[in-house]
Amino acid sequence: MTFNNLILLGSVTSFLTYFLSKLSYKIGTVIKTLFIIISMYIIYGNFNTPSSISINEINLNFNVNAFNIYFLVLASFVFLMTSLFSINGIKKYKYKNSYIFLNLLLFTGIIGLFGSSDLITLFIFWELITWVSFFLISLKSSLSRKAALVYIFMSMIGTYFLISGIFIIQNSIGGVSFNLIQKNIGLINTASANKVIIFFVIAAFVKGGVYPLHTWLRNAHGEAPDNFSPVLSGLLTKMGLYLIYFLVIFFPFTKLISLNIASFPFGIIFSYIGGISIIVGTISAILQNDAKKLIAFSTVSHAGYIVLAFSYGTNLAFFGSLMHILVHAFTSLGMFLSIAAVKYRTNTSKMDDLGGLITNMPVTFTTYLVSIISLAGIPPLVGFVSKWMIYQALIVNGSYFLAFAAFFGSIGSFMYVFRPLATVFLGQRPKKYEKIKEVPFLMQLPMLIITLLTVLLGVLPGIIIKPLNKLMTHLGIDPIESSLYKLVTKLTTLDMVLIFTVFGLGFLIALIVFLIFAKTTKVKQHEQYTAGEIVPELKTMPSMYHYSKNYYKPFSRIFSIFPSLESIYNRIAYFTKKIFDIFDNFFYKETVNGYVWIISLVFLTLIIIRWL
Amino acid sequence: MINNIINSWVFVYGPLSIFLIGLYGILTQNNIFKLVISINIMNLGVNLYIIALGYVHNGIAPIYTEKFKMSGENFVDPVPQALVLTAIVISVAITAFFLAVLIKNYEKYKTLDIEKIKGLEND
Amino acid sequence: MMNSINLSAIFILIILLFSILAIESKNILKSIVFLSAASILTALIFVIWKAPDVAMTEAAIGAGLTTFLFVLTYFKINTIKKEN
Amino acid sequence: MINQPVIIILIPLFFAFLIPLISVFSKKIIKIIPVIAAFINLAAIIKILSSSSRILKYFSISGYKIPFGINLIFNYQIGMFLFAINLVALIAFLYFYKNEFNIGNKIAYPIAFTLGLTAANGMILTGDLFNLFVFMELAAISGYIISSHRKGYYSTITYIVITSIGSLLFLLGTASVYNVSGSLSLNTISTGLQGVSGQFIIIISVLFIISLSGEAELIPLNSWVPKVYNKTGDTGRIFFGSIFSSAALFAVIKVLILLFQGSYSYIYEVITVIGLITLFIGEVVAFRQENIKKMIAYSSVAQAGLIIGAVSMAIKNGIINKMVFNAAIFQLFNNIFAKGLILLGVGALGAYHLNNLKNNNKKLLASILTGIGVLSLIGMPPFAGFWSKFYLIKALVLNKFTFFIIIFLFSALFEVYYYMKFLQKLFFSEGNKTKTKKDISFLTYGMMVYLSAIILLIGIFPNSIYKAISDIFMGGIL
Amino acid sequence: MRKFGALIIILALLYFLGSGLITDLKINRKNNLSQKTARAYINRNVKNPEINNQQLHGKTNNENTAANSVTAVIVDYRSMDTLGEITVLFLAVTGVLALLGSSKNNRIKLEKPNYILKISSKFLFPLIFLFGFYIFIHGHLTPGGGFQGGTIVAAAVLMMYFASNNYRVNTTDIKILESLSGLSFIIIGIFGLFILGDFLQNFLNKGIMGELFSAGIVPIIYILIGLKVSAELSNIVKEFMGDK
Repeated sequence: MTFNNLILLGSVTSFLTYFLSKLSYKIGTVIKTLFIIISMYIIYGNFNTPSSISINEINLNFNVNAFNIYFLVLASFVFLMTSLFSINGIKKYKYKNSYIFLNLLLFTGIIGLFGSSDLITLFIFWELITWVSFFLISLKSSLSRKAALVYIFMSMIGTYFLISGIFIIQNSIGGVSFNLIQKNIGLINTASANKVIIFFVIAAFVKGGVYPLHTWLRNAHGEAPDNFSPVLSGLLTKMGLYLIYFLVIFFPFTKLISLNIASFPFGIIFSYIGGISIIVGTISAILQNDAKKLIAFSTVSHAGYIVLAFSYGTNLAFFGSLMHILVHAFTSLGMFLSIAAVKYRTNTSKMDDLGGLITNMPVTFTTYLVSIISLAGIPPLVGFVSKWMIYQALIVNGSYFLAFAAFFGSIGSFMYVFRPLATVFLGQRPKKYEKIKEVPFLMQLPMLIITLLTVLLGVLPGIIIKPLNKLMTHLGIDPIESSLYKLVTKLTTLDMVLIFTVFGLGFLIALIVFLIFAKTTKVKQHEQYTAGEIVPELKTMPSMYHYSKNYYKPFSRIFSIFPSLESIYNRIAYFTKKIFDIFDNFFYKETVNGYVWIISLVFLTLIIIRWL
Repeated sequence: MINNIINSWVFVYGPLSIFLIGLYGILTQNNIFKLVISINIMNLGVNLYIIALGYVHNGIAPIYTEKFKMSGENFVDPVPQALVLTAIVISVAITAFFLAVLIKNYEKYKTLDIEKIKGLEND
Repeated sequence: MMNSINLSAIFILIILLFSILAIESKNILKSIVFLSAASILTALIFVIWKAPDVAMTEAAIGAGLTTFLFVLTYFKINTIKKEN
Repeated sequence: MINQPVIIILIPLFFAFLIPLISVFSKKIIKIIPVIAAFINLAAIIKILSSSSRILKYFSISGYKIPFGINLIFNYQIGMFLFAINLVALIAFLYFYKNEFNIGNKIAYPIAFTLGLTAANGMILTGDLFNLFVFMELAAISGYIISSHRKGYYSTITYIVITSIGSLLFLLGTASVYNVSGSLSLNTISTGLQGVSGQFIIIISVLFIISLSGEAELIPLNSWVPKVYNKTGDTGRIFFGSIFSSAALFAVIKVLILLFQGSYSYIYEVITVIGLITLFIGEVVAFRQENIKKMIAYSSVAQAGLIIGAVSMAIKNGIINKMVFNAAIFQLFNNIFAKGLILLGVGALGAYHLNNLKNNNKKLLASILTGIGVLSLIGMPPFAGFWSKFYLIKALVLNKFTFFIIIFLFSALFEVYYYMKFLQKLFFSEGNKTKTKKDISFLTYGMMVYLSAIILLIGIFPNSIYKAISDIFMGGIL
Repeated sequence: MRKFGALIIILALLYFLGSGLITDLKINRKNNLSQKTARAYINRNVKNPEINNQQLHGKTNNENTAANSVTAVIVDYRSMDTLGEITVLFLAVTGVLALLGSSKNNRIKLEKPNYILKISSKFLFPLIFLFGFYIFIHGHLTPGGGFQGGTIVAAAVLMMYFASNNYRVNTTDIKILESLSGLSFIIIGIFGLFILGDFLQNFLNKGIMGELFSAGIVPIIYILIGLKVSAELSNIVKEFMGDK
């Protein structure tokens, strides 16, 4: 079965599942999962075999090559995980069959987008994805609907820039298929090249949630259906960044970054934007009080990492950015899924109300723990590998602000990802959550898979490095030297197995020490909290002293003086609305004479303009 | 000279000024009755203008009779007259309908003043 | 030199006057009367300008029927006013 | 011989004249008459289409050749437009027959609707300036009657005053043009107009621009649009939004191309500016509306502005830029169906105000079908509107009409926003569910499905439709 | 203030319109019909332009033998406009019916009708009626025609209304009349379409200009128009007088 038929099949199946899941939503979800597995197989089978859907003179061309198969596999993996999770996960949803239908349609759209081999096809699927994901986000609640509106408004901005850029390319090259553009890239002059790059990058930044266009992320991620948030954060943002990746196809990488083609320091600007968005994302994540919104802002900061590394220019950094896409997909999957699992049982993701679920949900806890360690870039997990590459690149070329940003991001990520851990899983458990059980197995399975993969790829990064090297060569960038578990760079060589063993030993020793010498005395949390002093209110209202209340109070005090971008945007929107109302009142709220006044004035002016 | 002025007054400026007086009425009056009247006045102006454009110096009415039987007589232009005939009938049609609407409107709002109606009207 | 052109010039002036009166007069009935007078004069001018068909139409429809319609509407409005 | 396109005008006229006669015998039959008229008209159009060329042809009436007699302009593409409009009209009539016949006078409104169809066909077909005026008056008066369908008399008064000013200006322009060029048929006036002073052209063009902007819902004469849309009935709304405005836009384009022949750049600059202002203000004001009827009214205003702006942008000193022009025409063509579907759905759902919309699953299908219309209008794949917007942006970018693109896309943003808000309110119920005011008849569902099928078909086979209606004035100045 | 502004505007408009138009308009002395279609209409040589300066009145020609050129233009050369025109009138009447006919529409009663009028109307009515008919039957020979005659008939009806408080016109007759006249207008046109290939083409024998039975379908159509207009206008009168 070829790729184009896969797309057609997907769109047909999505409609079928809508009606099938009217019988029982399980049928729909199972069909969805099976379809995703099948499509993974088909994608592998179609490597380097171009295919196209052509309905009267409109050709949708697809081709799977070393570049986009990475994204395709990533997409199908993320979707597989979420749909496994959502077999039980969407039990409480209101619009189950719409969710399944839209989700499968979205999957079809995304593989269509990643598999497309010309810009028009890409744009069609881009639009499709936009409105489908709009409806997916708004499925949940009235809040999510508002979020979805902001989302679509901002992504339409991106869309219009994208289409303009596409047509500029077509105008100057005379075709939109990737190969053609690669061949005749010389035809495009500098001004158009600048335009194209800026337009594509704006589109990419909007979808990818990079500062300063990230403002839709918080609510969209926070309010979206829990099983959809991982896709939104792990995949749709990457879909945006995919755009800047294949700028590299057209404009030779070294040229694009070292800026011979476009006489404009894009590389530096983008890398600094990346740095800023790391810092902003981290800080705002620290200030959040809702676990999902927190992770949403971590998405911003990690998009920042990717952009920074991409546009930094050395092949190691580029490799790091590619790798980081994978890492962030994993980590956001892990975190969102585990939060979704918690929410599935407790119906809330507010950290103040939760606590001490470690004993009830060990698997969820483990998943979350592993993902945040990987996110923070602590060895020996996969997150470390990518970040290590990025640090290497930054330090070698001695650009200190960016290095600072990167490190700040890592440290900050400790600060924020630790909070859900401490407040949701550890700490004092409220009475009402005493007898909460672990989620059913089908929901544990994806979390386990993600955990294992995170560890495995951390230990043996070569598994993923080999195909990525192929990708680099495909893009015409010289690959990095590596073996199955070794990474060689100018400074040092990194031996993950060694690190793993060291850490493992350390952990083992600590365990032994703990088992032998530790005398554990159960301490009431309150005593520990009040250092032994008796605080009478603790009896009456313990939640007031829940230690996740105002967790980073001083921190937020520091940053409260900076105006947040969102509030600025809101103020702008408010003023625009006021101006629009003025239009309304001026043109359409008059009496008949008023209209005639307008008419005759227009009449007069039209004549006078020309007369003089 | 004086003839020129009179000509331009009779054939262009006069009719146009009548038309524009109607426009002035629409601009200034709030009473719907006055609006209808103003529209009729505008119609008068336009009709005059069109017929004036059809006028031929020392022309005669475009009807063949025993007296004027040859083709190529100095007839005035019949086409503007046809246009004006149509325009008059259309204007009376619109006026009749407008007056009917006016009556119903008065039944509804109990006033003819647009400003008041605008206040009463609910969106 | 009282040729047709000058005659019609004067008539047009009178029409202009009537139409201003029709618009500015406070009493609706008065303005209706002024309007019909204006259209009668228009019909006269049409006669002067060798357009008998149009003149007849204007006299019959413009001056006659329209005026009657206005008057009838005025009556109707008054009756409605009386009712409440 | 039967290929005379005048038949398309005559059939509804005939049935309209028939109605009073029938009303003497029985009032029951009347409600089916408009449906029959539109149906026969569709059949006639198909018959004529089967044997018509793509070159612009002039059909004389009462046996006098151009420029002496009145003539009709017809070719295959115009036939396609007539087909679309009559199709939507048929659907509107069916809706009227099913739901709204019993509102108001039983004789008058069927006549008004039928003659409205006549007027629309006439405006599209006629090739004579004064004849166009007559048909515009016909359309206007049927518009007055339709707008008073639900007792919205004040809106009717506004409409009458504004459009009669427009028609009087049109009459002034027509008379002056006749006096100078000595002819009234569109394609010979331009030859007669050669060698006149610039000021005359300015006055004439401004007169025509202002007067034609009335029915075509362009600034400055479009102030009646929201009031009328708000007050008239559902069928009337379909008529205004999908039939009258399209026909009038078509007439404007015809005058722009055949009368002025693209010669006088001032006209086209002015109209481009007017179109852009209309587009921007329309979208922006619609963005602020809570009342869905007004929202759609403003958005249709904006669409008119977009189309006219693009068309006049396409015409530069005597040459038509085919890409832009055809794209604009395609956009107009898709709007007929999309807006018809949306207005039908809004009427059927009784969804008149954003804040008291109640979704309930019985009406989910209707909501989805309406949603198809909306998605097509805001240009989302795989629906028809996507392609017309796509071609339009493509043409504009390729011809470097940068300013136009900026305004167009900027206002398109708001359009997407408010239509998406509308869809959300339509699909997702906010808590309390109340039972529907009226439940939707099977016939209405059928019509909505039919329209959305058309939209989907155009979305899947855009190129053949695009080719079918492209170069619409071939043999004019193309 | 408002009036002042309006005055300024209309004065400016007057200046621009007038000075813009007057330079090119062919008024009074300049106005010769040579290049206009009107010349061909008047000479009745649209179909064969080479024929000129022949005697028309009292003779026949193969194009149009209506002595009144205006009638020739209205009913023959630009007959489509006329069809549209009566349709507009018909539609407007329908609209008036829709608005006034629906609700309670009390008859306007004069407190005491004029006695003389009451008596004289008895025999004035048929006279005026006949006059109207005369006018639209001779529409192709003398000034006047369908519209004028129809209006006069309507005026007769109006007079009857004023004469007596309990006079009503028969609605059914009016409906049948206007319907049939309109339909037959279209049907005659379609005859033309089928016989000679053009809608409203004059397919009857032209006859001698100046006689009553001449100009083919022109008088027939004008009579139809007259009937229709009289029916419609008297309908308007009826609606405005009220009938309850």
